[in-house]
Order: sequence, then structure tokens, then C-alpha cells
Amino acid sequence: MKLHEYQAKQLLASYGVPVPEGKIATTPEEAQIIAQEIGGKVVIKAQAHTGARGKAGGVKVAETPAEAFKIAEEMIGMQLVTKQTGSAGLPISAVLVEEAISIERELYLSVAIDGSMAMPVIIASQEGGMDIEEVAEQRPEAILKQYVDPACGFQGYQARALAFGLGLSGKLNRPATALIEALTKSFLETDGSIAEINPVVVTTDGRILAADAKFSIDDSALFRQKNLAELRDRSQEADKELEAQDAGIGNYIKLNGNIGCLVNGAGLAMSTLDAIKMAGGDAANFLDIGTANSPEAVVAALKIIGTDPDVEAVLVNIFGGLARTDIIAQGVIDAKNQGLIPQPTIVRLAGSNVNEGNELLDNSGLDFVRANGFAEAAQLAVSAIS
Amino acid sequence: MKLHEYQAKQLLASYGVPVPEGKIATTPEEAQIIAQEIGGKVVIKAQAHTGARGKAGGVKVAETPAEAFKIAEEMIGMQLVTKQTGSAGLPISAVLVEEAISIERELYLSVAIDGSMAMPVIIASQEGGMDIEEVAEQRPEAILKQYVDPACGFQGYQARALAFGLGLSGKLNRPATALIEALTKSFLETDGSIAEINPVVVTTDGRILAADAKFSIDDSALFRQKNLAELRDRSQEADKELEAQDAGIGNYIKLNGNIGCLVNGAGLAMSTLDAIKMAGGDAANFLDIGTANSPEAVVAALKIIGTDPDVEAVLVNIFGGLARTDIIAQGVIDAKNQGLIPQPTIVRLAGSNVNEGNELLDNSGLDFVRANGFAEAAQLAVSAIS
Amino acid sequence: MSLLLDENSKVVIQGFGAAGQREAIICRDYGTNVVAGVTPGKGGQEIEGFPIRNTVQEAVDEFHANVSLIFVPAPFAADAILEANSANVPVIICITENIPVQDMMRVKRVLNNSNSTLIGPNCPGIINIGAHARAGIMPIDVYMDGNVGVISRSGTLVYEAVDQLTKAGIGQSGSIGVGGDPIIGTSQAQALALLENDPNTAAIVLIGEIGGTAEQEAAEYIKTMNKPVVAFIAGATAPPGRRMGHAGAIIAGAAGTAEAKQQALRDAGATVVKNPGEIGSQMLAVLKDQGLA
Amino acid sequence: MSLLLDENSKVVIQGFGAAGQREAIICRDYGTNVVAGVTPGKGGQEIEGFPIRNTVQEAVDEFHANVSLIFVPAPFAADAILEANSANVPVIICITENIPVQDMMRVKRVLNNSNSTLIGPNCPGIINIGAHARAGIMPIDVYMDGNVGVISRSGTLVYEAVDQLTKAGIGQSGSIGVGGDPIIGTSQAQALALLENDPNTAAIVLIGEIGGTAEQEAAEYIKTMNKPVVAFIAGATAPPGRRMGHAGAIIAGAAGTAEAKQQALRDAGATVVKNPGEIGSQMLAVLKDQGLA
Repeated sequence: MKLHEYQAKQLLASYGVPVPEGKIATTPEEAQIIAQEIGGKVVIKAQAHTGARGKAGGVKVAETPAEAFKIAEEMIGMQLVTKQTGSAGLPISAVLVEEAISIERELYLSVAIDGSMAMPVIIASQEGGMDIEEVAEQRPEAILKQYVDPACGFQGYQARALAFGLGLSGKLNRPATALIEALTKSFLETDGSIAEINPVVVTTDGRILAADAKFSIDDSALFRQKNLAELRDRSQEADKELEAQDAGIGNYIKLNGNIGCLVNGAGLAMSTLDAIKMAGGDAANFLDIGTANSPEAVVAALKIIGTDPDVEAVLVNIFGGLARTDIIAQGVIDAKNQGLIPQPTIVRLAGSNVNEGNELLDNSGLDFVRANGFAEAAQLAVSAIS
Repeated sequence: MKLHEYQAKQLLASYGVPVPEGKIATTPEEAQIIAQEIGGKVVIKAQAHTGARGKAGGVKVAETPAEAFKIAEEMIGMQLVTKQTGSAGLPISAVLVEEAISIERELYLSVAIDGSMAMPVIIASQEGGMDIEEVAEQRPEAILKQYVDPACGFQGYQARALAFGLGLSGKLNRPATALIEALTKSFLETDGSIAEINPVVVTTDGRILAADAKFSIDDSALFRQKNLAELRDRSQEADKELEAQDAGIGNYIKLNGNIGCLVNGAGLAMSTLDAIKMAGGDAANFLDIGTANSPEAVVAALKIIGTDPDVEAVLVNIFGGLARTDIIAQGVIDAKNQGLIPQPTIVRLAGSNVNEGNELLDNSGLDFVRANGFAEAAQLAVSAIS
Repeated sequence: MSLLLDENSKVVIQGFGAAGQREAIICRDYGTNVVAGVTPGKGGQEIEGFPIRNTVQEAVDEFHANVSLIFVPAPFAADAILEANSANVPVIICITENIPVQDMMRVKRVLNNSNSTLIGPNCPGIINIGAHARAGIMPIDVYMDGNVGVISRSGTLVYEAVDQLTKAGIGQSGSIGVGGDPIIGTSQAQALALLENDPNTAAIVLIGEIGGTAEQEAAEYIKTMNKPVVAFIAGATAPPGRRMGHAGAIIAGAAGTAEAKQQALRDAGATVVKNPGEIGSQMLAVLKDQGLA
Repeated sequence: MSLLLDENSKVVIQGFGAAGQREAIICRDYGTNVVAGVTPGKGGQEIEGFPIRNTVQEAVDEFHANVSLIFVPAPFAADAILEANSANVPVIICITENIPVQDMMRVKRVLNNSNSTLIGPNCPGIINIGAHARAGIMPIDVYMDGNVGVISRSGTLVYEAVDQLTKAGIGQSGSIGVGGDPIIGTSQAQALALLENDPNTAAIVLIGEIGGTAEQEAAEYIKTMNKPVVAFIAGATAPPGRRMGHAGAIIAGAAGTAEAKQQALRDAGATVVKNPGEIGSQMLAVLKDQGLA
């Protein structure tokens, strides 16, 4: 689950990470008052779950409180379109109004889980404010790493190695190690999946500040991070995906094609998209029904697919393991009977209880296109449209 | 550092360990009021850093508030002598007034550090209320153990294994695992060196309670356990030991003999006691001056020894490593000159800067008995008395 | 016991709820020796003919369980794995999905110092066809006795690959689902080593996914192997940066792309299948080519 | 390098304060190659002729340090040990006393998975007389070149034993102070193994203390040894239950008593000295008895 920049900064600040002076505003009036309080130049930052906001007009400097009002008025209510959002963009319902800081150096700092090492890793670089993946690829020596051994936790020497490695010695060394330790602690205690400060700024007046911040929480751990779970901003998620989540379907992602897919298992679902592509088509969505063992869950999932105006054909590709194909078949029949999937519907069943499942489809009297295998199902779906 | 029972129970309760209803009283009036509040029979428990209080008259039942007043009046201000305290006993300045609980079963539970495993170990037994060391020796199968791996922390299955192993199943299982988890957490988070609940009581009305509690904090970790360090009760420590601590000498222990010892290093200090015993004498104290590198620290240590009325001879046994013998020699000379050690003083120096140290003694014009080796020093000290 | 599971396996099931019970019965019906279930608080009961115990240790002491199959819900699954490990169960298979990553990090750290092997989590388990031993949730009907082993991060793609093999007339020695999470107990490379050393396996299907670098590590191992490997990478057409069910499948840098993985596998000598519908037919071609079919 | 320290040892000193500097100079004067000091924030300076660096890694990279000697204050000492370990320093010697026990518990857990050997904490370090290599705080004058090795939990008792040996005309190969804390990096048994395998050592003095069971574990190892061991247990007359400086010396149960330890050592074939003044004379008797002196 992603946090907004302002939420991430509040969280980091609660662990002792220094952040620029600033407040969140949901109206131009509030933005003006905050700018007044801060005094001098301020930065107005549109709050949306996307990077690359600057180039998209989501970050602007206001010289005066009046200008802050004007910029906030423009931003609040807009759809911010960045290279990461897709063409619809994301709605801006609040802006962060912050002191404009005078930058001497920009550094990079983040914490994530390295799956192959099975440990959190703190990543640092002197090349702050840049695309860190590019830096990592082109100049790996510019990337510093420290792994956190769960047996002893993050240690002071690691913070020092990173701080000295970033060139933060002398008076900057203590604040730098404190910042690194606070960032790491915040990540570990909140079940973080990524915590990124890019850039960490050394100001001309000798402060170290988290000028921007991204923070995501491990979705699987939200059950024990209840306070953070409440910070979720549903406005930043696509309507269809919300609908799917409300129906208890964890993994639904809206895509750009016209073949709606209902599949069990993430791997099979990804492969179904691949097979559709190979057959010359495009999927309208990724949907992993998981081990949903009730016809109602299947009906709910098919309703989301069937009511998607982009969808011209529905492909059901199920290989039952824990999930039982007869239960899924019943759900497909119910959805068809309820008129939820008027589109041509291609069904491929295999695995657990496949005979019972196929029998149900056979006896339903409904017009399903039946596929025998994986590739055939994809081809039939593409044919159904063209 | 030891906590009083009432402090240990407050600490445990703050982690969620259920304890009997009760409060601390420093006057008989308070005890009476608390007994009134609790209602019914209460137990009055003298607060002192010793076990075996029951047999020594430090734990009594009061049927009425008036009786609570009377018992508290007797206890507060007394010196409690148990088999663990020595003949002087320990002063009682407060009593814990608690509900009298109706016991169905008594169990044993503790957490300590197992040095050879380098892990905390939770120890449990159905034989509560007994001398657990005796149980461990005679019926080791009656002792359950779970080690806490620092790499993952204490796990739920371990609490379950202990609870089921204690016969706490059914409705008692959840409260039991919760108690075990809370006890373990309290130990780990406070740098505990021992946390013991003996007995854990299952009451006839189906509650699980920590009926008695001992808790010690690792002295080396008090720098980061400031709140707990404040709970220290100096009245429970011998005057001479306090004096030594105030002089910055960590390891002074008053003993029953008449030869005062100043030694560097715990091992050498223990061996000095052994050597005195072998020579037919008895040490008046254990004193490890450590690496004290100033004459002033030596003077302070010798003042404590010299003013001990039991001391009839002083033995200085120094083998310099980090500690320098010339600095120690200077301290001994200063103490002698200041009249702090009027007793016959046997000095044995070896190790770092021994020549300089011996020269200082030679040139001091003072009457030191000089010993060449370890055994000789002990013999000379014993001879000096007899 | 190169597949970690054979005729001598005694399976204990941790988390004996609806799914655990259903799969226990399927395993038993197939011929697998399921010796007990573990559900704290139900110790002493018998459910569907299986004795229930409060702890794994009891199941090990009484029934000599040597394989644990875990269906415990995600918040408690790491604890269940550690319990099996502390009872020295040599093979631990965790089906549970959505275990918090930091829980698995701690589990993995403990298992580094252990003799137990963990498969999963978020996996379909292991089946050994010749031994009629199943510790998992895979459908049995699609399998056919033979000598091709299947390894996959995704559960349903195990079934899919097996189905295609069977329809192509190719039997299987068994399958190992290593799991789709970022932190798993046994890597694809380690699973390949198990099958390389399994006398009943002659060739291997390896099914990877976008994200991470596990397939590159597998490719390194494939360079040292004698048995032919047919590989497929799921998610070639997935849009970057979206989490598609398997947390491990987030594209993280260029190494995580399907192209990079396919290239590494090809360079290591594996036959890379691009169309997921052609896993069976391509394996048939490889077997014919090598005189194995 | 059976003593963990020899002519090829390059020592870095962590915590280059007053004590660190003083001992660095003594080590250098004795002939030991002290290559650098580490004090965060003083990197680049030179103190007493020693180059100072901010991190151990820098000292390893620049000066190929392969032994670390730690004088860092107790609250930060565990961190210092872990830093040396992360820089893959093969021998880490920690002089610092009063490190919190739970800190050492975590250190020990990490070092379980490491190739580094930790000596201490709360120890006098190691000296190899033949190699003129000293990584510790022991006085040098009392030593004499020879072939008896000394192992002790207590620092001052190392010196005492060495002094008695020298006065008895018996030279030493060196000494290893394993440290007096409840959790230490290298046990007495492990130190015995180092000397059993050291070609320059012919006989061993082992000095234990009351508390714990480390001497019993050492006794188990002594049963397998070829070299004679003379042992002394400090604290035979200590009152039970009092902490006498070494936290490890609290009497915990019957196994912790001097009697139990002496008996175990005697049963294992060691010569047990009861009077601490007779360590040297008893070793002389043993050496004569075995034709070694």
C-alpha cells in the first residue's frame, strides 16, 4: 500500500527523520495560510501516487502566499498525468506546502527487501535526485549497500559506513547517521516494502532534510499495521480495481485491451495475457481469482469484467488445484444467467473436479465457447472479437 | 540490579502479565486503607531483596483491615533476616498488600540468559513454589525449556509448547500463552538478567496470576534502561558496598573475615581470597579495582577497606596489565600517608611498570610488608594478624 | 529422496482446517502416508480418521512425521514453519500465501542454520508420481507416470505444464512448486539440483516469472547440468511496475524482464518456450532430439 | 597460525583513545605490526605514527588488516565487533568489559554464520611470544619464550600464571585470554583446541572460574588431547550467589562450583592445582614427569 508524500514525511518525521517545514492543504485558502506561516518562498507539491510530478506540473514554487493560493487553486481538483500514471492521470485532492530549501547537495537513500538475500537492504548514493535504477545499471560503484541481518538488527557501523560513503563527514556525520538509522527503523517497524528519500538534501545552511519521500507498506502485513492501513487513499486507485477489492478479489489490474480474463493463479493469469498477445489480441485486465471457493466470488469477479465497457469477449481459464472447477463453472453459469457477461464467453476448465465442472457447463443450456487447452482458449477469444 | 517484588509486578503488569490486585504501603495506615479497598482477606508481604521471606515472617495473611494495620506496623522498620540475607538482615521500608488468592495449582516460570547457548531461555515447570534448582537436579524431565533465537525472536509455538507442557489447555491455554509471551517480552525489552515468576498460580476461580515475582536488570545495560535504573533501592545494599560504588569502584563485596583486600581483576581477586583461605585466614572483602588509572581511585578504595572495623591487615595484590603498578603504588602511599590504612599493609606488585612501582614504595619511607609472589602475600597477611 | 518426498515420507499437516482436511484426504487416497494433523487446542481429537495433536513435536515423537505440509493462515504461518523447524522436521512445505515479507525474512535467517528444507511459501507443494507421494494441493488426474520433472514458481503453471506433457504423451517423475513470493525456502536453482540428482528424472521443465534474478541463478546452475531443461518465463507481456499477484514478479530493473531471463536461460543451454501453450510440444521435440522419446 | 596471531598478523585497533593508543605503542615496540587505528570522524589523521581511518573496512582495504583489537566503550563495543566481522577480519579480539549481555547474544548469533573468530570480550587478548606478536593488554616483561601455552577467563590470572611459569624457569608459547563474560566468542575448549594444534606448544595451563559449565566442556575436550593440561579454578572460597566481577562466575547450580569443575578436569586427566600460588611449581612437576623439562 502506497502512502502519499505528506503521509510518508509525517511517518518518517515521527521516527526522527528531519523533513522540510510544511503542511497539507486541501483548499487554496489553506495553502495561502500555510505559506504565510512558513514565510518566504514555498513549494507547492501535488499529492498523488506517482513519481515524475515535477515535469508534469505537479511541483511549483510560489514566491508569495497569494501565488501559493493561485497554484493550489490550479492543482487541487486536477488530474495529474505523469509518465507513470497512464493517460487518465490521478486526481489531486490535496497539496503539500513546504518551505523552499536551498540545496547544496542531493543524495539518494532508500530501504527495501532484497528477496534473494532475504534481508532488508539500505541503498545510498551520492547521485540523488536522479533515476536510481539508471545509476545502478550504469555506475554500480556509485551505489552503496548495507544489509540488515535480522539476528542483530541495523548497527551503528552500517549507518557510519553509509554516511562516510556519502561524503557526510564532520558536522554532517551525526545528523546523517541519525537520519539513516531513523529511516531504517521506520521501515522495519512498519512492515515497509519500500522507503525512499530521493533526494536527501544537504542545504546551504548545513541541514540534512528528506526533500521527497516515498513509502509503501507490505500489503500482506496491513493486518498488523492498522494505523497505517487507515492512511489508504482510495482515490488514487482505479475504480475497477477498487470494485474488485471490495468484492474480495485481491489481484485485479485494469489493462488496455478488450479481452476480459478470469484466471486462477498469478502465474497462469500472467501467461494467459502472454497467450492472448501471441494470438494477436490484448487483455482488458489481469484477474487472479485465487482459491475463491464459492460461485458468488466468481459472479462478483465476472460482474467487474462484464461491466467493463472495454471488454468485448470474456476468457475464463481455470486450472483447479485448491480451487475447484465445478464451483467456478457454477459461478460462470450464474453470471451468464444474471446477464452480467453478455459478451462471448470462452471457458477452459482443467484440474480438480474438471468432469463435474464440464458437466455443469454442458447441462446449462448456455452458449459458452469451450476450449480444450491454453493456446486454443486464447485463440478462440481473439477470434470471438475479430 | 534487583527490583523489589512490587516493582517487578508493576513492570510485568505493564507488559500484560496478570498480577494479584494490590498496592504498596509505607505506613500501617496505608496498609489498612489498601486492605479496605481490596476487601476480604489480604496478604502482607515485606519488600526486601531476598527470597525465603515466608519462613522468616515476611509474608503474613490479614483477615481484616485492622489486622493488616497490625502486621504492617510490625513489618515496616524491621530488619528481615532470611537464610539468604546474612545475620544483619535487610531493612523493610514498605509492604505489598495484596488480595489473598485461592490456589488450585502452582507453576514455575522464568527467563534468563543461557551463556553457553548465548540465548535467552524460558524455563517452566509444573513444580511451582518449590526450589527450582532442586527440581532441575533431581527431576530434569520436569523442566521445560524454550530458547529464544535472536534471529526471529520468541515465537507463538514456543509459548504454546510451554503452556501445553504445563498442562494449561482448554480455557487456560490462551491466558497462559499470553502470560508467557508478556514475560518474555518484558525480559527482552528491559535488558533483563533474570525474570522469575514463582509461583504462577492457577486460582480456583480459573485465573492465572503471577503470585510472586523476581526481576533483575543487567547492570551493564543500565545506561540504556534509565527508567528502571531509577527504581534502585540503596537501602537493600550494604553500606560499604554503596560507599565503594559512590567512589566508582564497581566490584566491592563485604565478607566476614579480617584481611582487607585490594586487587585488580576479578579472577585475581577471587584467587586472592582462595590463597588467604589456604594460608589459614579469611578475607574481609572482595575488591576489584579494575583498571583504575589514578592514585585517587586507589585512595578511595583503601579508605573503604581501612575504615572497615573488621579489617586487621590490608593486602594489596596487583598484577598490572592495563592498570599500571606505579599509579597503584602512588595511591597506596598516599592512603598510608593520609592515615587511611593504619593496619599492617602487605603489598605485592607485578606487571606493568613494576620497577617504577617498587621504586616508589622503596623511596616512600613507609612501613609496607613486601611480598614477592601470590602465595607469599597471602601468608604474610595471615601472619600479620596472628 | 531426490524429490524430498517418497514412499517413506510421513506427512503431518499443520493447520487442519477445511483446506488441510480436504487435501489430507486427497493425499491419503492417492497413497500418501499422512500420519497426523496439528491444530493447537484440538490435540487428542481424531478428524476424518487423522489423529490431531497440539504441537508438531508431538506428531514427530508419536508418529515419526518427517514431512510437514502447512495450511496455517498467513499471520501465523511463519510461526508454523519455525515450529516444524524446531521439531527437526526435515522437509517443510508451506502452501500459505500472503505471509508478511519481514516474517519470511526472519524464518529464512533461522533456516540458514538448520538442516530442514523449506519449500514455498505460496506454492502448490511436491508430488512424487512413482512413489504415489503427494504433499501439496496439485490435481492428481493430470499427472502420468514418467521421467520429466516440473519446477515452477507458479502453482497453476505447474498443472498447466504437466497437463501439456501428459497430453503430449510424456509422463512425469513429479513436480516441485518453489513458490511465488520474494523470499522462498528453496530456489529454482536448488530445485534443479534436486532433479538433476533424481534417478527417476530424465528431463526438466522450468517455469519462471518476471521479477527478481532467480532465473538467472537457475541459468548458472543449468550450465553445469547433464539433463535437458525446457524453460518458460511467464509475464513477458505484463506492464512494468504493477504487482501481478506474485510479489516476486515486480519488474525490478532490467534483470527482472522476461527478455533478460530468457536470454540467460538460452545462453545456459536451456530450450526456451515463448508461447505458454507449447511447453508440452517443445519438450517432446527435445526428448526426441536427445533420443529420450 | 594456531595461536590466531603470528608474524603475518596486521593489527587494526578499533577505539583509538588513550588505552588504545598506549597499547598500540606497546604492541608496536614489541614487534607487532599495528597497521592502523579506527576512530569514526578522525579518518585521515595520524596519531602516534598510526594512520587513523573512519571504518574498519577502510583499514582492511588499505592496510590488509587481519586482526582487530577492540577498545571501544561498552555501549558501542558490540557494534565494533560486528563492524570487524562485516569487514571479514578473521580474528577479532575485544578487550572491552561490561558489554550488555543481550548485545553479546546478538553478536554471537551473527558470528555463528561467520568465518571470523572472536576472542573475548572482557579479556586481555592474545600474545604469541615466538612471533613477537601481541594483540592485547598483557604485560610483556613477565613472559619468557618457551612452549607452555596459557588459557584463562581472567586477565590478571593469565599474568599470574605466566609469572609463576617464568619464575619456575618455564617459558611460554603464548597466552589466550578467553574473557570473563557469560557470552564469549571462543570457549576454553576451543582455545584448548588451538593450542593442542599449535606446534610451538607442548603443555597448557588452563585457568577457569566458578560459574557456568565451560570448564566441564573443556574437560570433555581434554579427554581427547595429547598434551598435558594443568588447571586451576578461581573462586573456590567465594560465597555462593554473589557477583564477583565476572558475571560468568555466579554460582548457578552444582555444576558451577569449584569442586564440580575440579572433579571434571581431574576425571579428564588434567592436573588440578588447588593453591593459586602453585601453578608454576605444579607445571614444572608435570613437565618433569613427562620428560618435557
